[in-house]
Amino acid sequence: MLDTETLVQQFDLLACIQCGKCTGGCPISPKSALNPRALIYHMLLGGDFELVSRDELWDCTTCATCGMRCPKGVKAYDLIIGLRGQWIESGKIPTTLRAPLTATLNQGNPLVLPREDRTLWADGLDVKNVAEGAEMALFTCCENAYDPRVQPMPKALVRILRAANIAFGTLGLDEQCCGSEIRRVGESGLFEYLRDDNLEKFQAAGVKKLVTTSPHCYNVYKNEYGSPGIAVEHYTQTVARLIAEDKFKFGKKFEATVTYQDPCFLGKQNGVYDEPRAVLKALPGVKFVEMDRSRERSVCCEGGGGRMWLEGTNTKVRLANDRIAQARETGATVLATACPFCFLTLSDAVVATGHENDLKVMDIAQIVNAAI
Amino acid sequence: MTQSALVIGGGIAGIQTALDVADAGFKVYLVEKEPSVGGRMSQLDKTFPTLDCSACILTPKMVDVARHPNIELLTYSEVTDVQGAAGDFRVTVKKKPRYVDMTKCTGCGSCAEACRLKGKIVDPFNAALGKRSAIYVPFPQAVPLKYTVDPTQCVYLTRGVCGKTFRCKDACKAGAIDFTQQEQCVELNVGAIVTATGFDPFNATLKPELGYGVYPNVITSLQFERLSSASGPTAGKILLGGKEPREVVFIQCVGSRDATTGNLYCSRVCCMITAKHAHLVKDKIHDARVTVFYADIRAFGKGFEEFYDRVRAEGVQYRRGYVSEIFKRGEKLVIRSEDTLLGKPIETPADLVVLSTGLVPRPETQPLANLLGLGNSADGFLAEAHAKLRPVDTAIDGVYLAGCAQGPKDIPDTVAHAKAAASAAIVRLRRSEQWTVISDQFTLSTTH
Amino acid sequence: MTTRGFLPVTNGDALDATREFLRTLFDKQIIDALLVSVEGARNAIMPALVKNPTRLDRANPFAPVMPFNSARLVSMLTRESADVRLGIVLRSCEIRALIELVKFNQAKLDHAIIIGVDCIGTVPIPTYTQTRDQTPDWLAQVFSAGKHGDAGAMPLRAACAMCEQPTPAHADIALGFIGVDSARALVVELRDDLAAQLGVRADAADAEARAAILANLIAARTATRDAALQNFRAQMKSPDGFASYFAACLECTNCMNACPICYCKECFFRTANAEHAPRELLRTAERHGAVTLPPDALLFQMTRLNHMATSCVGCGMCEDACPHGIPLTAMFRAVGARTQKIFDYEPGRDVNAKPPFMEFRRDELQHIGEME
Amino acid sequence: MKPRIGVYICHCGLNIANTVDVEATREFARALPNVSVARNYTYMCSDPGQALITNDIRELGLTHVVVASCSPRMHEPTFRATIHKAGLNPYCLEMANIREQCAWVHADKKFATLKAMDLIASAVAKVAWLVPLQTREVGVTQAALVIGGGIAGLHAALDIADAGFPVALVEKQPYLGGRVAQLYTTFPTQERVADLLAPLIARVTQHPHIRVIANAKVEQIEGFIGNFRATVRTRPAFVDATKCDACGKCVDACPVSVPDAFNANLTPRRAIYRPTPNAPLVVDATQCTYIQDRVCLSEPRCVAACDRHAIDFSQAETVSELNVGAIIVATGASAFDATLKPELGFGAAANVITSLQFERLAANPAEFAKAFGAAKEIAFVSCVGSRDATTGNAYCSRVCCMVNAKQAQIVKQQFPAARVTIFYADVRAFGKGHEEFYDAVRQSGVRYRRGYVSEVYRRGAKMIVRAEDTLIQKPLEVEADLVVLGVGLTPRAETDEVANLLSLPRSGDGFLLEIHPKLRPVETAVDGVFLAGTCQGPKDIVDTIAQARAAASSALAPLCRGTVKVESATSTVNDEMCAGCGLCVATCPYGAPALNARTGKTRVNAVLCKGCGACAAACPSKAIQVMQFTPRQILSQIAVLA
Repeated sequence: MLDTETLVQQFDLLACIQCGKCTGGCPISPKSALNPRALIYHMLLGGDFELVSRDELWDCTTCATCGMRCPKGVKAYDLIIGLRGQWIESGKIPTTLRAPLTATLNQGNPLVLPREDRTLWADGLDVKNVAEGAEMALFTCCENAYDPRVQPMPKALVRILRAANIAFGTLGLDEQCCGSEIRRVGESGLFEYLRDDNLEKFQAAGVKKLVTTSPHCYNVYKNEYGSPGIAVEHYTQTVARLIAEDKFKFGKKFEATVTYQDPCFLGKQNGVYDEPRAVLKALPGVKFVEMDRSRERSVCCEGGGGRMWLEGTNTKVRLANDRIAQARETGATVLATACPFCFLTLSDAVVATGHENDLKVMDIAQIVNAAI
Repeated sequence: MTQSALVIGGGIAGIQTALDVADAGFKVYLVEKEPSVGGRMSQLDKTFPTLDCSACILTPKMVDVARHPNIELLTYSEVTDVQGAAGDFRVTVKKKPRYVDMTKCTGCGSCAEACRLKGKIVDPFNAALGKRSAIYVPFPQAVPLKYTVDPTQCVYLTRGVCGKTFRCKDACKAGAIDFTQQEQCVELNVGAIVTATGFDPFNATLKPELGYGVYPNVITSLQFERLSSASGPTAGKILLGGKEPREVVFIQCVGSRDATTGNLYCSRVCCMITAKHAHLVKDKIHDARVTVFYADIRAFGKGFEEFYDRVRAEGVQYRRGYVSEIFKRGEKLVIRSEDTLLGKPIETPADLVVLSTGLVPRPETQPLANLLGLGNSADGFLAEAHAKLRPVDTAIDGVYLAGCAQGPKDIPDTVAHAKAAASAAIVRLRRSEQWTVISDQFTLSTTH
Repeated sequence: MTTRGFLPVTNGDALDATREFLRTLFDKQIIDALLVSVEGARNAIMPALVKNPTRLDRANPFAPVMPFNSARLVSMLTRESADVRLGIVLRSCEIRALIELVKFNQAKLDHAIIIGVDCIGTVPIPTYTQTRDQTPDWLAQVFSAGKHGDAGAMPLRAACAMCEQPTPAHADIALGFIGVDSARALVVELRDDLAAQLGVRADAADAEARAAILANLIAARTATRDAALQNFRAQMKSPDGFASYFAACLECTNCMNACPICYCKECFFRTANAEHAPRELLRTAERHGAVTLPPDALLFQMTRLNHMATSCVGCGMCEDACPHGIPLTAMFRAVGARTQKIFDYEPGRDVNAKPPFMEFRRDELQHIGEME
Repeated sequence: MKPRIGVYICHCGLNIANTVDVEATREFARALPNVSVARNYTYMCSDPGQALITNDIRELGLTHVVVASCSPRMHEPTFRATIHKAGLNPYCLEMANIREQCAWVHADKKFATLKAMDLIASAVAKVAWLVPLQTREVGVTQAALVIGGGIAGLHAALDIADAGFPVALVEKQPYLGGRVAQLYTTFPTQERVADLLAPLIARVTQHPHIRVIANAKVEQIEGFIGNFRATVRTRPAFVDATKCDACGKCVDACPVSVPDAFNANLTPRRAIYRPTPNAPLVVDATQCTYIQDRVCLSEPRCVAACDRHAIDFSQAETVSELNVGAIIVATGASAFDATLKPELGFGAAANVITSLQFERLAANPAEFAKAFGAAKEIAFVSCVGSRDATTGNAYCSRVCCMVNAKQAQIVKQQFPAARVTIFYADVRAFGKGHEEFYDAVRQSGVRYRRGYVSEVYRRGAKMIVRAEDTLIQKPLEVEADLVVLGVGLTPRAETDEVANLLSLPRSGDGFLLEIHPKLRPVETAVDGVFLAGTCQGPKDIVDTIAQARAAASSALAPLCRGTVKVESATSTVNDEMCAGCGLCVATCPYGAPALNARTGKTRVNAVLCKGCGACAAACPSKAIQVMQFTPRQILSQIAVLA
């Protein structure tokens, strides 16, 4: 049994007028029992509310469309995160979630890989430690750090920054998970631990400026770490700025028709729409096209909110598959994104839909790198 | 004591205030920044719930205002300075050059026919759905019916040269066109000022998820008015790109009741505007499927609920749930929402989507408010002296509010509010003498 | 309140007793003058204004013939107030017409004493005047028919054959012979004060028998009426029903002249307003091929119908006056019945009831109402 | 002289031109008898359109003008002024309505064109018979009567008085403030009504231009704009205010106990009572057993109880006659009688109250605490007697949503532990600050459940509220300790009386009817009579005040000017033809015709006549005719069509 009264207060649910905009915009609701409005209503009505029968809570991607659209400022996704927290607290942790959580605590990453392997991606790149003196710290997402499929992205970024003569460094083996997805699966205790630990490490290393490879890290540092006095940028912002400041010379053409998937945590949640596009449009040879559903109307790839590790109830076709079809409608040959989750889900989807020869999923960093 | 009043804004509120104050025998200066009086109401097709043709009921009032011996109309003019206090305001009004001699222009329209830019300039009167020339009257029933050169568009005024010869000047048989006209300032001395500067429709591009500006078949309610109007760009036919929509969707509360836009308030008129539009679609395209998405239907005025009943009876579907987003699938738009009464997310196909946009304060009212020393309410509209008891008075003695400058209102409420402002102004103009007891002047006879 | 009693008949001559009774009204100074039908030369029965009671020796209110609806005459006599107390001997239909005229300010009853008489029905004037010599005792027929409540043997006028109000209402004094043996006595019902003055004692004998005979009579008449109205309505079913009904109308206006209710000083159809310019008639003829002359016969009938429909009392004088025998009574009664029902209005029933045109009630005609 | 007629055919943009071949119509018109010129133009009502007409009048010497365009309702004044400007008598104009009666109702262009031609031919036939009429003005009594001393009447009276004119404010009750006086607080600002009302009433009662006549009734109104004569009957208080020190002994002594209507019948009062907490004592003559000759008989107990001999049963009614130039009707509205919805349990159970009763309870902290302090669950029911065909009130009452919200918030603020639920179908928070207030009310913990309440019944000490929660599609039974019915506003029972007094029509919802719902919301069918406040339809306080001041503005025009124009096309009587039947008198809504006692024939008071023609239609002999609509004129019009 839940204390709905507290949840109502905590998540400001009294503001809700039951207009349904949250459910109407939810990318998951059409194929899952997930209905944020009804969820809120049940909270408002109070009384008996059994979490256990609500497996669909694990379907939420925390893309935050519900909250962005809400005319009364209610954040349904926060409520869902809170409910997941209740679930976790009750000890009934979904089986597929146990290993990532444990690994994050022990190894600083949810991929269940050793802490000491974190910098393997940078082997041979001679990346400095930020403590050695750098104007900015590069923060690698666990995915980028460990998953070979997305490791090329930080590598590309390193080359880009060097090309612009930017002095940067990483936290080295002190770098660990930002906690964004940990918080989103409801493990707030672990998140708080990571936050405090990370902040301590940033402070120790004298980090004043942080550039993240993932929008999820960007979001969590920018919005959920309090105000630690650290300027946070997503790398697309950094690169866009450097291009605007004319810090690059592009030696090559990147001849392709490119469209772009807005990562929810970059676009909808933080309003960073223009910089990634500015970067792509600045590249010689790139013909940039928009998908119909872009920017504020973009669609989640279904990679966030811990969906990378969760089963949920949602067994229907993944949204990423739809996205491939939509990208192909534009005539694009390259589907760009700026998020490791997006990259992975979209890459899977390209394979699943049998379009690996028609459409290439690339991170913006990779594309920029290809043009330098 | 100055026996005259200034009314700023020539929409229905300003017109009504001016007429009432003038009818009471006072001189009224009516200042309108556009070339014609008429305001927003002149853009409307029909009015709810009676379906009166808006122009048909407004035009006589516009004509009355122009004809009234006590009213001096200052169109295409703006207030630039206000000094003094109640009873003795000194107001500077800037008369913008029309580049047309009002005394000579017959309103024949030959100049607009001849203009090089004929049919090329986006027509704001038609809510950007139509095109006009650089020399123009805003609409056919304009008062005064005198042409005006748009200085931001005219080839001559923007580039210094317009071919070998001015086509408009050649075309004008009355010799009315005069590019030497300069801005003029007039000084007015008035006892009371009524601010009736109206509202703007909400800028729907601020709700990007609804696709306005992206899809040509997503339009605003003001655009629908022009589409439906016999004097509009489609001569009253509901046509988009030459095609008649089969499935029409109306979306409520676009820019109202919405913290994401900062407009927490209800715009008061949109529910009924949509009901009217839904009726008009049904009236013009009998078999059209019309759906209205809403959260609360606010049909509160006289005859409104009855009209809402009528529209539902005509087969318009009301589905409870705000629309979350719009995208395209093939030729159709897809409207994503939840039907909150079914508890199910739904997708509704549409050929035409009409956004029922709310009312917002006009940005250009703010400098005027500053000149007058007026404050704003939390919603950004001009603040009245007391929310309950003094809806037309302001914190400044002698300055009153009329119509939507104070907050969203429908036409009858605007007219009532404007007349109330007129009453306040009349009272202010008549004040100053020492009143004596006259309440006993009635008694004709008293019997027990 | 009223007193019911008997007027004794000596010598079996009810008419004589009646004449004596009327004289008594003069003697007791109840009236100063009397309007009553009298026998004239050539069998004519004509109303006369009697000032000298000795002239009542030819009075005959029971003659089964009605040259006039005397309400018109009462209007003539009472329009301006006079201090003459006027007695008026009238049949039911005449009283009803009079009540209507009072409502239209065309008659005043302030100083009038209405003496109502039973009417078993009247015969056409020619029938009466031409046959009286051969069947000298019309009166005997009347009293006999009255006694049995059955005038089947009499060649009644169409209006009378469908008259369901044989007894007078609203009379100060009512003399009755229907359902009683008039050779012995007449029923008299009169105001209490008059009863006292005239020495009429209350006597309810035979009341039930009279009531039963009246009920039978009324039932039979009602049946005749309904058949007549149904017949009329059937004729109206065809599109040109009204036109063919009046095909023979000359617009002679005799009907109007005979009508007790038509009170206009001058009929509109006789004024210059109703004249047609020759040019107009020629143009209409050209437009339609031909135009019936006189041109306004149907308009005239329509107008009369419009003016009369609520007030028509069904006396049938119009039909008697029509040179072409157009069955006007059935028309007026049929249309009147419907119209009067709509307004819940019965002409002649109540002098205080306002005619429909003079009264606005919020709840009337709601079924017509606003269409939306 | 042969008439010279000009015919002007308007395209009305495409309104007409789309359906009617305007050029063919023009050619047809040109060939009609007496027509000198026929033209068509896009918008005849525009300045250049009018210029066409004035030029022709001057240059071609036209004597009469036909404009074929829209309904004359709007533009007849426009074109009358046009031809007048060119020197013609403004009444030598006829309009053919080829828009509403032709173009808008037909689709077939051929037939619509033929019909337009017929209508024009018909207008041409009539116009030649039109005669010049004179425009007329009458003087104005520069004083006003305001009927109703509620918030609307108070504001209307103040504006007129502040503008310098005497105002008589007649109030039926012995106190001022009307319905608003019964309220506890306002929404959305939650100000105490008493604090707002007291200064307002003081300003009115102390105003040198306002004569307050309370406890009085307007019995009769005669006359016309500028020259009304009102008869006002004032009931005596039977208490000498100069002697009374409001000690209350008389009240204690009074044997009568009746429900106190001011207190929404929650408490009883005596026959001698204080109508409001601050008002002076009065005797309710309808209840006083001395006046009604019952219990008290010769020795009224109140008189005996009063040490100061303030009670004076010798006081008599007074009848005053007032001359005024304008009248403002501000007679207000009633709260819906909740017993008409028996399924909601009002009257059957003490813990079902109306929103008006809530206000009275809230105004009395002790009573309020007694009623609400222990309640765990309180249900508010929306739309009781509004939006409800079963009650005949199809309309929305405009204020109840916010009243519910405000009251729910009051409960929540004072008794935070109480569970407060509002059942609704649409929340109508449309006024300035209302949506924000609705937001705040939800934030205070008030629950909104979508679904009208179907029934309320007792189970033990609790009331069961039955409804469907339409958002979860489940029927509900909510146990409530108290149920508050958000009753709507209805026309006052005496609306008919007021309507008859002034010959005012009522709209379909039963409220008094304004003359045009959009642009003339305070004017009535009777010139010089204006509507203020809820007598015209439900309104909240702020809208009521705006409308009241609007009515004042309308009233101020004739008062300031000192004269008014009256209709010229009035009816006239042909004495020869008049039979004096009085049909015209009964038919006229304005009281213009009257039977002359001497001649027995009708005379028309031309100042009252609006030229509506009802009399002419009713008159069987056409003895009464409206100028410009005489039988000759109309028949010549018809003859063309025959």
